Amino acid sequence: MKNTINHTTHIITHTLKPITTDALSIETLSLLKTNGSLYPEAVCPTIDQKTAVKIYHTMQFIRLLDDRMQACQRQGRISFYMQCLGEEAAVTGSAAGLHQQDMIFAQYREQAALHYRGFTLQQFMNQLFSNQLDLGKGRQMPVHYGSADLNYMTISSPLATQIPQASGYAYGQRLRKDPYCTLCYFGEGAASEGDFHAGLNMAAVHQAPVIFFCRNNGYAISTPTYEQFIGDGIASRGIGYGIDTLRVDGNDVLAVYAATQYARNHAMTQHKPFLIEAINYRSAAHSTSDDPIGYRTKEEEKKFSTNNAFYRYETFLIQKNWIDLKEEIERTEQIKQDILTDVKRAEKIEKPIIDQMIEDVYDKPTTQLFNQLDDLKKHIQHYPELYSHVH
Amino acid sequence: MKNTINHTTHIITHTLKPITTDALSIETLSLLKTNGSLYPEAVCPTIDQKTAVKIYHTMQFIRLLDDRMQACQRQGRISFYMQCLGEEAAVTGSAAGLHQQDMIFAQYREQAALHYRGFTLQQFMNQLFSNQLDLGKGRQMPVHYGSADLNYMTISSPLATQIPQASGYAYGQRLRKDPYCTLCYFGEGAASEGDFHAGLNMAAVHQAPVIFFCRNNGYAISTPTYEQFIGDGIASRGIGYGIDTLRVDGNDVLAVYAATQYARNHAMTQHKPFLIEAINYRSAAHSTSDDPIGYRTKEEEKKFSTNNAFYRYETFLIQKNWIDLKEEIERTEQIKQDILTDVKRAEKIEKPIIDQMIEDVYDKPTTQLFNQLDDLKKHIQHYPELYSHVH
Amino acid sequence: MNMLNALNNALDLAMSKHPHMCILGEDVGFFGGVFRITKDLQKKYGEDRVFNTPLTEQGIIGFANGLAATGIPVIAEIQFADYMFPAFDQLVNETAKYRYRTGGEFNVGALTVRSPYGGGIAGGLYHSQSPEAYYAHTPGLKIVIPRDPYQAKGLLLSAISDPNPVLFFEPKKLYRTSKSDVLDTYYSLPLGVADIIQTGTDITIVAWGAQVEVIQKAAKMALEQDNISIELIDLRSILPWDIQTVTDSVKKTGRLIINHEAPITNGFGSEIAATVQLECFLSLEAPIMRVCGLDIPFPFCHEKEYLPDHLKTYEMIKRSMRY
Amino acid sequence: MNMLNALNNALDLAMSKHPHMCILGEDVGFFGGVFRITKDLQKKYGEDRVFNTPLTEQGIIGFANGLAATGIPVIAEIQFADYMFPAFDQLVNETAKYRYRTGGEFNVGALTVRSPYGGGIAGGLYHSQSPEAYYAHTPGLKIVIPRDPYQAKGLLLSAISDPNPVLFFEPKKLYRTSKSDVLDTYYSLPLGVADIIQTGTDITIVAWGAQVEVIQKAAKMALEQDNISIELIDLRSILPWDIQTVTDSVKKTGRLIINHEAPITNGFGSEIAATVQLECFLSLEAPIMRVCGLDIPFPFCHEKEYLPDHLKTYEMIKRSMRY
Ligand SMILES: Cc1ncc(C[n+]2csc(CCOP(=O)(O)OP(=O)(O)O)c2C)c(N)n1
Ligand SMILES: Cc1ncc(C[n+]2csc(CCOP(=O)(O)OP(=O)(O)O)c2C)c(N)n1
Ligand SMILES: [Mg+2]
Ligand SMILES: [Mg+2]
Repeated sequence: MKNTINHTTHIITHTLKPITTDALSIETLSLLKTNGSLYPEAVCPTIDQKTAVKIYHTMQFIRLLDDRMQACQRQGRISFYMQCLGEEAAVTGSAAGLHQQDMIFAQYREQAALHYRGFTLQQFMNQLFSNQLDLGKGRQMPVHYGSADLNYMTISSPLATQIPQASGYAYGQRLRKDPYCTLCYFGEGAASEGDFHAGLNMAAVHQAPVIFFCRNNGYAISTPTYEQFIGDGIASRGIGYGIDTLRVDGNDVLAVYAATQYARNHAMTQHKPFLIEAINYRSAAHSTSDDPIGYRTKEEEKKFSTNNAFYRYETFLIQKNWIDLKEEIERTEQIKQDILTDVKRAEKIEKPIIDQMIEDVYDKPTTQLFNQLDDLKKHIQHYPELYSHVH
Repeated sequence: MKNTINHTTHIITHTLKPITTDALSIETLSLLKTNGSLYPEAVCPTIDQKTAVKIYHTMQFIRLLDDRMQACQRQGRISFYMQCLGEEAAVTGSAAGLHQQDMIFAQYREQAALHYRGFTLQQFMNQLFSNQLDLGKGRQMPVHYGSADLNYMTISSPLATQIPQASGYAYGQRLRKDPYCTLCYFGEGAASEGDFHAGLNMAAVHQAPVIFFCRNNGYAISTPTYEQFIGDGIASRGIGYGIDTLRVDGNDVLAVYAATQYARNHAMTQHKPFLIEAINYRSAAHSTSDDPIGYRTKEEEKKFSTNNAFYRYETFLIQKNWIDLKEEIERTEQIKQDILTDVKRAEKIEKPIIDQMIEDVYDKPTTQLFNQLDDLKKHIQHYPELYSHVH
Repeated sequence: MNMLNALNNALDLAMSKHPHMCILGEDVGFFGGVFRITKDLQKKYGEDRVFNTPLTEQGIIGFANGLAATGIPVIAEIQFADYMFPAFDQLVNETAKYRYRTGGEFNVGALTVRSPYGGGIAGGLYHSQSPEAYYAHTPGLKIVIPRDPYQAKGLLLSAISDPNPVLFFEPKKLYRTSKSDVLDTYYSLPLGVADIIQTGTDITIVAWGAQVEVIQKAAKMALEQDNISIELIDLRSILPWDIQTVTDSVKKTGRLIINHEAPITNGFGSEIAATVQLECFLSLEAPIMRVCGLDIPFPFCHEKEYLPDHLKTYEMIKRSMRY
Repeated sequence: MNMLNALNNALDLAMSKHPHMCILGEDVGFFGGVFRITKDLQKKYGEDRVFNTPLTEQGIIGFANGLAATGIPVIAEIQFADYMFPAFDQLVNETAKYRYRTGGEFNVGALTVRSPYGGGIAGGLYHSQSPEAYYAHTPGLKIVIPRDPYQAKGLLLSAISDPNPVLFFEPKKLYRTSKSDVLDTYYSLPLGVADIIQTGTDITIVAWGAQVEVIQKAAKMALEQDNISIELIDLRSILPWDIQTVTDSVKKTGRLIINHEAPITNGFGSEIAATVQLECFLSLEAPIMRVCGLDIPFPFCHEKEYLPDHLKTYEMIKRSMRY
């Protein structure tokens, strides 16, 4: 009974006039022009060369990785892949705006954030090929990465479930007085789930230091945004939760970086969540199981993909003299080479041993699970050539 | 492929400035002063004497019913009850703003709307006493009313589930070109559920003619609004869904009536949902299982309960010369009498026959259900005195 | 005709029969669904009757419940059965109990929920689950699972016209691979009735959906290699299930094996076993055996080892016969 | 001590042991929960550790999953077990599979979900359900149900310290009525281990939670009136369940009855029956019988008729003995 309800604070009117969508005008923050220079009024976030180049190299790497692994899937070497194309800037810029110890809950298309944190080519490959060295023990489909060391929660396919979890995780950080916060990525499609509503409201009420980062990339598989919602994007929802909100041009890595730094500061100093909506376009297919020809036009794809974040930022760095294009071309070739080599390495490594099937269901396998494993192993011994090897 | 996504329509800014709660100012509509006269600027909704008095009589009846049935529960004659006190105006005013054929999905505290539609004292009693004449066949706890004839969906205890259902129902009305819409009541607590989010967004996207009517009565059992959300009430969420929204003084029956008429017109002519938030105070306990002494002060209760909607409206009607107070006092006595009489009638009626236990699980009982019923009946025949009579 | 076409054809026939019938779900509109079951239906029946919803399963089923309550037939597609759980409350507390709790004043019998289920497509934890048992504990729901295109069409048409809500699980690994002769015209197959797909005298095996071809393969092995005569039953309906057909068979053969993909513990096999041991106690020559998934989440890299395949079934047949 | 106090005391002890442990749920804060289990705990441990959440079960469990992933012990209260279904996805797809899908990188073992369940309080459809079987098909979860205050405290403390997520269902009709001697100090009772509460030779009866006193009453009748010697087992843990104790008992008695409140079809009794008929086939002198709820939603006005009470159990004992 610390308080009474605040029912009397409302302003009274005697004229019936509804609140309509135009009551709120949400602009999109952009700092970098498409030609790589800053807008005159724009304030460049403080960023050192090392960070700036790391961001660039992350985007570079992910573009190459995506391209190669997409091809690998087409060759039947892995079963599934999802590209980040069109969203590299939003994901990398936001990851760069965090502290390395901040927690990240991602959806699935944020491999750039993970690489920024230090997930190696080998680690990507081990997961993609579900081999013995995969941190996830080969149990999930490709692209379901995660790493406790890198404070990156393992991806879970059910959409939006990570949103209230991120709120709870951040609450724990505040409770323990950790100097860290949590960032939670999700798509504009996932934002339709009930878990989105629960996660944002609870974070606001419980003052969890979490940054909600919505990648509004225009599509949820085949469903365009105008069939997903009719409000003004996802940003317009922040106000309903009492969460301060920014919309950014997701192709402007500096704007995303600045917004995330701002949000992080807000979360840490005020113990409050923050919502960022990055406007992007999913330039590639939803996944290797998808073909956008069935639901959108080539013209549309062209229109939105030309506004290329990578080259916009590259030009900025060249103008700053922070990168040398010749070196970068060599670097690109080297990465391509490394990927090819590592594909071969990773696909040769055996899959996890069969005993791992029953591990991690509980902290220790139950008697029943041991019995089930025994039965399975005995069975496989009858047909050793038909199953994978039992170690 | 009727369209392309509308990603380019956003206005660009180069200055980082978040949207904060003060970006939206939502006022509360009030027409009737506490002294029963209209505010000078207020436009009185067109209302004829018959309707105005019907509204008054509905509120009057419900206040008496609630009072009596609360007492009946205390006497152990029924197991459970929930009062509407403090919200009679909001519920009656909104019901009156609808067409009789419009569908109502309610939460549980809206008995006034049902009575406005024509649910009789006898029907209330039959449900409350779970007797054979209950339309719901005695299967649900008291106050879970419903009537197909009166277009009032039977109450369901799980909160907020009715919200997406109302959207779907309204969608069906539009599809069939019915000249009717749907109104959906829910509490500000229920608005935290994922189903709220889903229901509002889907109604907006699919253009369902549904009026979402939130009774913000300050509490969800013991949880005050400031622990339920930190945004500006429920009204502030409308904009995030692109749903036009009004906040009304829920103690002002005329304001609620006007708002509902406006919303209905909007829903029917524009095929769009509408959101109304009525500001009220749950003057009584949550239910007969609850005692607010454990979580709120008497001062607070007094503060919010003095603003009595019923007498405010009564004064208005007296000023209009539409009611005669002496007659109303007699009417009140008569209703009290009727209720007492009907309690006695209803509690004497037997409970539903045991065969009805297995009805309505499916359209017809399955073989297995018939077998289970047979077994049960045989069993009861061994102990006839210990169970209810088998007919 | 493959199963995709058979299902699409069934939906097309139903849509042309019921003037307001709707199909809704994620990506079911213009695109025709991620498995293309609703291909071309939006073009044919319009955007008001076949439409993409926002990405919210609880919303889809909630909305569909309300729409069905108006009496309009509704098909709600859940993209993968693994993603039905956000709608569990709407299905179990609402759909299933609608008619009962309203005393018959209202019902959502016009609702059919379709969803691809099961393994076999390298889907890992969340594109492989077989959740039928989660719903089988819920009076008020009907649950139907077809084994091939012919069954799929006839059972789906029955599910749509049945006056009760039906969960219709489609074995996604059969979508393209399973083929059968399918009439172009409207026909229906009964709900709640199992199908004896092969008679036999030594042992009864019950399965449903994609596992039916698994038990067929095992039965063939057992016949050829061990001369065991097997009665094969496709249960088809999980709820209500056809106790009579199964118990009649077991009374004849004296032995029963149940095969399902879901984890063994509290899978629907447990209900079958519990009921049959009661009804056929004096006829049983061996305990009822279950060949099922392990009690673990569905593992991507060990899918083959996880699945209750024909070899495991074959070994169990021998074990039962040896008992 | 009654069960309310025993649970409150257990929470108090756990909260004082773990410096960051949190309790969250609807109305659990200042008010202490609608059943007052968390009474005074906010006052003692502060608003940051014991707090009301907004009204969203999927949010409560989602938030609790995330908080538990930090390693902080969390108690999430769901006001009634009937209202856990909105959180079904978070529980079944997330909580249960967290450790497995992350390869052990992360886990939510620090989570305990408490919820009152079962009938007996005139709650009708939505304040009476016994949903344990819905979760029992889910590897990764532990499920525990106490029968009295002593058990409640010891099992809850074990659930909290167990490194796995536990669903802890509390028989609400026993909250005030069940009383036992309860130590004030910290003690724990093992999870996954059944409790033989009475030995006997003629027949084994298994139950859990509030049904334990029902089978005790029935056993007393059968002893007094028919001189039947009954072995009574309180299962205590539904997942993992203690197969050994049950099968050992049935091998001795040759007969088994399972009693649970939930509807019979695919209730947890089916799993027990399926397993026991396999393990004890040659010892069984009668089929395993189940005394359970009917396959209907929980009816308000026919609660007494619906429930598997001591008389139904007693009659079933006689039926089993006569077999
Ligand atoms: C609960 C749930 N429902 C459905 C799906 C299937 N699904 C996977 S991705 C996806 C679209 C997600 O769109 P969005 O959130 O916008 O992310 P994007 O793919 O655009 O990055 C869908 C429907 C799922 N994984 N989980
Ligand atoms: C899904 C669900 N969770 C919890 C409950 C228990 N419960 C019943 S009423 C209530 C509070 C509802 O508050 P609100 O929506 O504000 O309505 P009010 O009682 O104030 O009219 C709660 C938590 C429920 N019925 N359903
Ligand atoms: Mg998207
Ligand atoms: Mg309220």
